[in-house]
Amino acid sequence: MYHKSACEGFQCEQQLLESSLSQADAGLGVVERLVGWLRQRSLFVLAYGTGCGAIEMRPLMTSRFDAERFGIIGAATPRQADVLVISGYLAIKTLKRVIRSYEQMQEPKYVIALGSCTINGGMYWDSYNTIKCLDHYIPVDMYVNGCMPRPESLIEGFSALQARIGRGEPSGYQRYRDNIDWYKANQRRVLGDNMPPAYTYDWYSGGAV
Amino acid sequence: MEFSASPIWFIALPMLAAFSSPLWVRWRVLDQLLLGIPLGLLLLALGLFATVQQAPLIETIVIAPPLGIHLHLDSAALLLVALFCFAVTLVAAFLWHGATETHLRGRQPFVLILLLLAGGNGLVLTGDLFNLYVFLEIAGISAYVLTAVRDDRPALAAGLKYLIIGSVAGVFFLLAVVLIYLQTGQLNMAAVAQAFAEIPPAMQGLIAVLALIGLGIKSELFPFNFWVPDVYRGSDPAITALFSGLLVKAFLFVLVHLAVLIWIDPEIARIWLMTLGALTLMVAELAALRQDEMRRMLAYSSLGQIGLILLAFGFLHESTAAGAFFHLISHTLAKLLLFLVAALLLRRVLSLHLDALTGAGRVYPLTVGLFVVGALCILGLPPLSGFMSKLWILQGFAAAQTFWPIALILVAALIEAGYYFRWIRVLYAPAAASAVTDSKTSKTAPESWATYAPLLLLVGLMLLLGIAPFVIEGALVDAARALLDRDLLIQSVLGVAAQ
Amino acid sequence: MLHILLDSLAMIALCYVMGFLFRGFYRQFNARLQRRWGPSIWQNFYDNLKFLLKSETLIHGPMFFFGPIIIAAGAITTVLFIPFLKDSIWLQGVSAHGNLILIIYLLVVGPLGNALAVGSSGNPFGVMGVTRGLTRLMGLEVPFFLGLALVMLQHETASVQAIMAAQDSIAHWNLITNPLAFAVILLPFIASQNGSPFDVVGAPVEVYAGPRVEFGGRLLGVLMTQNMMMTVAKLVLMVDLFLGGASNIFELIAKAFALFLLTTAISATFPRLKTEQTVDFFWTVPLGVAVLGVILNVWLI
Amino acid sequence: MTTNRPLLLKLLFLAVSLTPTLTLLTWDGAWVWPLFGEFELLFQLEPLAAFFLLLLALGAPLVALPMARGTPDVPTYALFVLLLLGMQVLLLAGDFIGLFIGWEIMTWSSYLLLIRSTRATLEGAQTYILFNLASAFLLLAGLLVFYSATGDFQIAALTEASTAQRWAVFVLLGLAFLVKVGVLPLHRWIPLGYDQAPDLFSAVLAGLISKMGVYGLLLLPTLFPDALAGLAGRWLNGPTAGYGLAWIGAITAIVATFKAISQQDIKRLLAYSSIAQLGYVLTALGVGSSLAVGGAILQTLVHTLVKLLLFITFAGIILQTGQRRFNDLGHLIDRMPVAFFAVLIGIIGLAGMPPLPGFAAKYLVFVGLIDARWLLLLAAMMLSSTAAFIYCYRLIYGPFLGHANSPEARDATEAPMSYLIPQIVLMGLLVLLGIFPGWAIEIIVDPVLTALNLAPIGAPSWGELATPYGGYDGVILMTVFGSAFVIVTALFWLARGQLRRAGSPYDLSFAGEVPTADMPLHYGAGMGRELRRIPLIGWILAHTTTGIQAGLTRQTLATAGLLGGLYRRDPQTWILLAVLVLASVPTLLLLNGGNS
Repeated sequence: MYHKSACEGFQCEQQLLESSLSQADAGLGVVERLVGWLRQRSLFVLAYGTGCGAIEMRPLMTSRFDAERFGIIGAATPRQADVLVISGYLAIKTLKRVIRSYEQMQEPKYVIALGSCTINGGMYWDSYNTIKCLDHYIPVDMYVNGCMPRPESLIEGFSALQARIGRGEPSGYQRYRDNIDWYKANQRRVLGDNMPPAYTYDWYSGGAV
Repeated sequence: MEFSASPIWFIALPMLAAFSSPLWVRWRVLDQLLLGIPLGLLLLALGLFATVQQAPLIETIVIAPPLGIHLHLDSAALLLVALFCFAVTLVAAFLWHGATETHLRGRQPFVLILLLLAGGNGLVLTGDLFNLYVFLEIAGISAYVLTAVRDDRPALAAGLKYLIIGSVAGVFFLLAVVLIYLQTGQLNMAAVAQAFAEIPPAMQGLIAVLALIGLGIKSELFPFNFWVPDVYRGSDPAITALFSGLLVKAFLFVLVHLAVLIWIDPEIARIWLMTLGALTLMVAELAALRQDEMRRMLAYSSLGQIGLILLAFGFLHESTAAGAFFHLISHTLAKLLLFLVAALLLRRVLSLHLDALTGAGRVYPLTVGLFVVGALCILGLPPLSGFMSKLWILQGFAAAQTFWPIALILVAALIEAGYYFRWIRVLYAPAAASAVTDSKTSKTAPESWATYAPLLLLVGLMLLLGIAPFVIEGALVDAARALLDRDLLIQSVLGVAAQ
Repeated sequence: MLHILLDSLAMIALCYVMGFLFRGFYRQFNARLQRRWGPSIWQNFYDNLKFLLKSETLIHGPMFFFGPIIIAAGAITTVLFIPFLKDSIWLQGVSAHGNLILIIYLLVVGPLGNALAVGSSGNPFGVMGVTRGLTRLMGLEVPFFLGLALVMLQHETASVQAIMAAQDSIAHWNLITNPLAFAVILLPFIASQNGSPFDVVGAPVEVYAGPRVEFGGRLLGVLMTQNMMMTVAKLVLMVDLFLGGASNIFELIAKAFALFLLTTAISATFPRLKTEQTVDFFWTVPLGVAVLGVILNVWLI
Repeated sequence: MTTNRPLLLKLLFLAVSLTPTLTLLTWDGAWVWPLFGEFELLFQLEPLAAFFLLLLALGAPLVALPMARGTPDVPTYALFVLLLLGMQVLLLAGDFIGLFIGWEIMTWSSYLLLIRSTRATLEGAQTYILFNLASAFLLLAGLLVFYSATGDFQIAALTEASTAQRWAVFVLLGLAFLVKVGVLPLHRWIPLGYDQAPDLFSAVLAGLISKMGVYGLLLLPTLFPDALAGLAGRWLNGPTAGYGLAWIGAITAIVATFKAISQQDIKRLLAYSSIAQLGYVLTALGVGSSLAVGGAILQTLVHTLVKLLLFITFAGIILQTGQRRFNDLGHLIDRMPVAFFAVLIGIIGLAGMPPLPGFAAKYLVFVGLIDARWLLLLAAMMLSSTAAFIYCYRLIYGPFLGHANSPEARDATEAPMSYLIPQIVLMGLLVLLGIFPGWAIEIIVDPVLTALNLAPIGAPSWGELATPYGGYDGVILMTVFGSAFVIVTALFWLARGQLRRAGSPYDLSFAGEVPTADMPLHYGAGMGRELRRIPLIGWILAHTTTGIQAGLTRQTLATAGLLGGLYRRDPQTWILLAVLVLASVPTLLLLNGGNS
């Protein structure tokens, strides 16, 4: 089932991280730089209010923090969104919807995970029905830690992400595409029979139109 | 030629054949005769058209009018006589060459049908009031017995009812004749017509009312036609076809003829006749809306058409009268067709009730198709003759700038369409009723073409008259003139007497 | 031929540039009203290009793909049938072969092509949005068309160029000579721009982005492009009809901007109406004014 | 021999369906058939009738082709032939009797064709025939009044009649034709009839038979020259009598459009849309100017083509799926692409969108209304024609887009070839007329206008539609749109990035959820429900004429029952009545006599 048999568990993640970092210096042409610059100027955010972090996301659009000045604006549907923001802890029930939303976004797409819960489970480290490490299920591009992070740190996270996009660094969606079997196996482990139907992801392995 | 041209044959020949029929033993011969006699008379009538157009034929019996009895064959009478002969020929062909029920194929119906023909012809031809009464009774009695000829409970009840009401009508008419005779001392119509003006007005009114009630019952006019649905329902449809196609027409003609001839003031006659016609038309058409039995429905429809014909005759206008004659013909054609179709259906399906006939059109396409054609003709839809006759009547009214009868006729036609098309829709309903699917046909042999030949002939005639009405235009106009020209008639009858 | 090609390209380019600048201005304006800094004036350009440069686009069948293309083609056609300048051979497109009624109907091609594509996706929220859109269209077209008819009646022609030519001085602007028609048209015009009190069609959250719910990637980019072009095309049409047209490109931009400022101010002031409120509003207030205008124009004058 | 019989029958049927074409091409001169008295039928081909004969010549073979499919249904063939005969008689007739004969043959043969459908209910069939016969009898009454005024049945101007006679003729004939066209309170037979008729025959009903009403209405200007203005003077720039007609048409169009939006059945929706479309025609005829009448004629042509196309296409869909409600179809676009394009072209024509000729027709009508300064009518027409977008959208969304909602819709296949050929021909005609509106004006519309003593519209070139108010060029419009379409598509394909088709129709943005087949996703099928919240539309949709009709039927039947009650079954009552009459009449007479 595993895409790569040379590793197991945490080793795999380590390898993945290293391999993606190793590509970071890949030479970029002018066009790619321009495209990256344009992309980082405009981020449509699909804010997934899974946990208490949702309350910190509202002020982002208000006059005080005004994320719009960075080109960050909310999107209503995943089809139009570039960034998926997971705000806080993620129950297993919610995970299915998050995966669905993530897969519906059009590439290039990015994930920002808010708060400690998405990193290691946070205060829910021993809960039976929350996931502990989001990156096992969908590829996270940027963690913003804290419990909860303030809007300022959120904006900081966005800026960092923008910088990465502008530099044309490879991002999570490529990882997801390359390692779809691994991600699916992880997802299946927690979701069990509750997995979304095959048609929602089998195209990752097949060709495009 | 002189011998064959006599109008007496129209009465004498059927009567002779009827009364001498017991002399034959084998009814196979009757079969041929029943068809042959009316057919012969029809040919004779057709041959006479040219002669009569010149001058009416008058056949005096024993003594010349005004003292004696005479037969008066003018264009109007000839048209009706030809129609009657045709109707009887057709019904006879239907009865005796199709697979008819046995009770309609013996000596008894043979005698009665021929007597009916004789009576009808006599009513139209006679020029004498008492003679008229005699023919009225001949036609009446043969009709009563024909109604009951099936000899089961409903037929006998209908026959009895017909007998009672028919006799009452006879009494009324006889009273009128007696009063006329007492007042004028005359029985010859032409002579009475001359003398009628001298009777006191009150007595004139009384006589008129008596005659109107008598003939009104017989010719099925509104306040006197309550017996019709029962009788039509009780008797055999093939026989009813004759009543509706022959008998009523004869009485109606007599009524109009007497009204024109005897009543001096055409205005009053017009009011009475048109009111009666309009009432009959509207009441019958409305009442027909809720009929769920085919023969009753056809009976009401027949009443409505009679009302329409009377309305047109009653206008006492040459154009409408010609149209009325035309409508009389096309109504006879259509009603013959419809009643014969009903007879055909009755042979196969146990009941002619609306529910029992649901979906019959999908089982018997030809028979029900013929019903549709008949209905279209009655409704006055082109290209059938009913349309031309109605158009003729309507244009007559329009030319005279009288619009209320037009409105009435059109509204009545709409109501009529309401029930005829309801029947057509039910006959063609997608799901056939069980009464239709497990009908008697499965046991009996399929109908031969001989059964349908008379019906198809009727359809052909309707089409012919609907597309080319000019073929009988001359006869119709002559008939209308002959009917309405009172002076000419009196002069021709009494002129003969003077010689 | 070359002239027409160049001319057409110039018109399309002008429309596009004006479109994203105006839209950017709109966002700036709104932000300032809300005491924010707001995005840069180029933001719409970035957004549009970002979508056009998306590396993945999901479609739901051929009609879903062709729908936005039809809309874009319709928008380009509309732009080319509107004369931008008067007394000039430039920026005319093929407007000599069209007229006002044709333009009004071409403006509708967009919503209808959109409706086809959205229907093809099978997303119920999208179709809900389309229904709202068509309902709003039904509401706004009546006073809108009646107002335009008043103008056509006034000049006895349906040709935009002729109407423009007739307004030779500021005193002859239809805004001055026929203010009622302008008053009738203004609010339906905002609605046709999907402006604020009447923007229930694509209301995010409420109907999940409405008609655009399934569009993403480059198709959304195409839709945004045509939207910006249509915004400008409609503004130019209004300038032609009511503000006397423009003799040069700067005058055109100035007048269009003035008009845009007016509609923006109105949009920024009023909260959103429900669909049926929108229709009912159009059939009472602007239509009432329009009937008044008809009575004044046809019977009294 | 026996094996060939069905084929021979079908070939014969198809050959007969070409008779209108033959008549159109070969009929010249006048043919007289005597009736009675001085009346005779005169058959000649006037330009106005030739236009309608052209519609017939187009429509008859196109409907006959799919009709001839399957086992031969001889009664249907015969009735269809009769129908064609009736319509040709109607059109060729130079006098009112011939017109009426054709009218009636058309009426009853179409009724008999209608009840061959298994779906025809008693109510539907009765409504159809009674409304149509009422129309026919009104026509008869009108032509009798005409006869009483002129002494002749020839169709000619009614010049020497009194005002009362003129109004009587106008009202009676007008009502007769309006019933056929189906204006508002008299429309009920249309939704019932079109819905219940055999599917292909609905195309004839909507495309051809209803046009005979339009033909009748176009005869009115012949009877009342100067575009009805002689009847009651002028109002603004048009005839007053026409103003009334135009409002009837406009209100019909509005109400019928809203009714159409709220229908759940495809054929009923198309029926209401027919009413609405012919409402436009009526409005245009009311204006009576050259532009408006030209628009009306073009609209008639377009409506015929569109309704033939739509009804034949939907007949094919019903044939393949057995479903006819919006809720039961869906997502046929992949399985029936030709039908999809047919309906797409059809609704573009129906909605009057450029570049199809429906727009040219609407354009002429609009300009005619502006020219007549009847702006409120213009607003009313605009309302109905934009509301029409909604039902047009339902027509394409319900069956073709969205989700398949029944097993039949899930695995339907394209209709047989005999359905596809007419669809393709009609699509081609519509597109052709759309690109060359000037050609349509010159070849089709102008001869009719000339025959009606109106100024021809004319066209500078085939592609161009020109009016005093300006015009447009169909060729350029199509070129620009086509090039734009091609260029945008090309640019799209040239740009980088991949295009991916969703793996399933259920791959939707659905708030993170994964919708399943049993969810009610086919939202647009019930489109129009929320329109009820708009006061005007809610009021219109809440009211019907069904109640009036049912009430009238009930009252008539009650009267019938009452009168039927007179026909008692006991002879003594009959005799009693006779005696009573006998007793009363002389008494009355004596009383009268005593007084005088």
